Amino acid sequence: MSADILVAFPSEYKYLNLVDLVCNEIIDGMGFQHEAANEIAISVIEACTNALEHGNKCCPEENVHVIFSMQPDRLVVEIQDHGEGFDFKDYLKHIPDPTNIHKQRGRGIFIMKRMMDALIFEMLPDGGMKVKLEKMLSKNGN
Amino acid sequence: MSADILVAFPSEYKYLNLVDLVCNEIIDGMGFQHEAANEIAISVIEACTNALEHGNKCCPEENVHVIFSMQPDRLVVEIQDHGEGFDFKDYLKHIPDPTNIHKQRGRGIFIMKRMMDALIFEMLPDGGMKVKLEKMLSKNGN
Amino acid sequence: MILDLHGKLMGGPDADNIRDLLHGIIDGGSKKIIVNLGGVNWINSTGVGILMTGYTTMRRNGGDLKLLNVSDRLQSILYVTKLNLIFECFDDEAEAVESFFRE
Amino acid sequence: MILDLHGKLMGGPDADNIRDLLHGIIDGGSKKIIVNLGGVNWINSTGVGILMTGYTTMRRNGGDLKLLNVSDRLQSILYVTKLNLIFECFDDEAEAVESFFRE
Ligand SMILES: Nc1ncnc2c1ncn2[C@@H]1O[C@H](COP(=O)(O)OP(=O)(O)O)[C@@H](O)[C@H]1O
Ligand SMILES: Nc1ncnc2c1ncn2[C@@H]1O[C@H](COP(=O)(O)OP(=O)(O)O)[C@@H](O)[C@H]1O
Repeated sequence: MSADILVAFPSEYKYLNLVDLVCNEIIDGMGFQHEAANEIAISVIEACTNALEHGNKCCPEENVHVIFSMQPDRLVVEIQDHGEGFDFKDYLKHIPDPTNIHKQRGRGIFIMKRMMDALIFEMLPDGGMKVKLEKMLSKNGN
Repeated sequence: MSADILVAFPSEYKYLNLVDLVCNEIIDGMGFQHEAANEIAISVIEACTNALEHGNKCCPEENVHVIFSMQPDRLVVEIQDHGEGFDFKDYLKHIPDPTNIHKQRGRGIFIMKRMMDALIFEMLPDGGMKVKLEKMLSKNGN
Repeated sequence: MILDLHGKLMGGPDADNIRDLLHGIIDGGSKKIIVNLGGVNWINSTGVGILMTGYTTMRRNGGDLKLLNVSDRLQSILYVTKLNLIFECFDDEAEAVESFFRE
Repeated sequence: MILDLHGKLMGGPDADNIRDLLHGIIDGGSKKIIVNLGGVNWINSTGVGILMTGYTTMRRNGGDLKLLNVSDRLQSILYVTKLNLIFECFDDEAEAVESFFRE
């Protein structure tokens, strides 16, 4: 059994705050510990930033959909945009080194991959892209 | 032009907190002043409580949908449930006196009506009920 | 007798818990009760209804119920429902206690 | 030179503002800069990238950039991206200032 919470918001940076609030409330309610909680919140925001920037091209008429699925042993978060996606299979094989000090961008996917237990990209049949993030609740509540 | 934020949550009291958080963030962002902000937050929670209790009968498989529509001159909030509704036309004609000290319940609709600029009930064509709340942004930001 | 409430006050199981608490207090012989809402971070009209029922219960048993540390939001609800005319509210515990002795 | 940042640090217009600020500081002759993040309540990887670009800009101009009051969340991002090996971080302003003189 899972309980789902859905949040949809226009593709503008200023609403990321709101997603962060909701995310933190859900994480707290599920009993994730401080470090795991931080990792989830950071990753959800990275995925939402990508969805609104790269997916929806910051077009405020396009929404980003976030579904938080609270399962007994884990939190699954799905972030959907209406964009054309990208060649994620290839990208995931050659994630750039985030320590490269000359680059301002390109650390988001690396961070999600390191911080979450699962990171899955998917093209949606009706168009748009979905990023799925999973984090397990460890038995001691972490 | 309006920007819409959607939140959907299972029909359990514990999620009202989350709606309250989102609502307050939106109200703040729009620049409502303290008293108006309080009145909106109280009314949205009353409507959500009714939707989950009376509409969805606290069934956690049924979601409550809340749409915050941020318009230049006002905030419109629509709260939808999957229930059978009630005879609101008749009810609105004879709203009970909330000072009646023997009653534990029955103050929600009275409160919304007093606190908001508009309160509209509607049956949805696909089943379920919608409550629409409106609050104007006054020119001095109240 | 001061009753410190914490968390949410919004119907569902809360209503029953508080009814039980109040009946426990009455059975214990206390008649004058101050409900300290300082720890209540969340209230709706059903929560107000619970307080109202508590008030009625106390009055019926020859007692009284007053409120301490009423939040802004509760204040708005009380005002609009005119229940501010029924509940005595205090911001200061000593004053609330004293008010019972002055009567 | 201490640069106090406030609010959000997350790309979009923020990136340009901070680039301009840093160039202003360099043009003004300062080479040693401490970025105080105590007022930043919100950061993501793009915000970190902005700091990184700032760091590179300062180094290229013979200066340095250090961080003050790094939040837990930023700490996690720096750690995972190994940028903690690049940025010197301080919790105490006096210590941060002093570190420039010790070099
Ligand atoms: N939702 C998305 N839609 C389209 N492309 C994306 C999406 N998310 C990521 N990408 C692509 O993957 C690249 C790497 O993303 P990321 O690691 O988050 O770094 P950054 O966003 O800083 O470029 C992006 O530059 C973009 O080309
Ligand atoms: N979403 C809804 N679906 C069905 N009935 C409703 C709904 N909202 C309100 N009602 C009806 O209107 C009545 C009055 O509601 P309200 O004034 O909020 O008081 P209370 O919820 O405390 O009973 C409810 O008891 C219920 O019968």
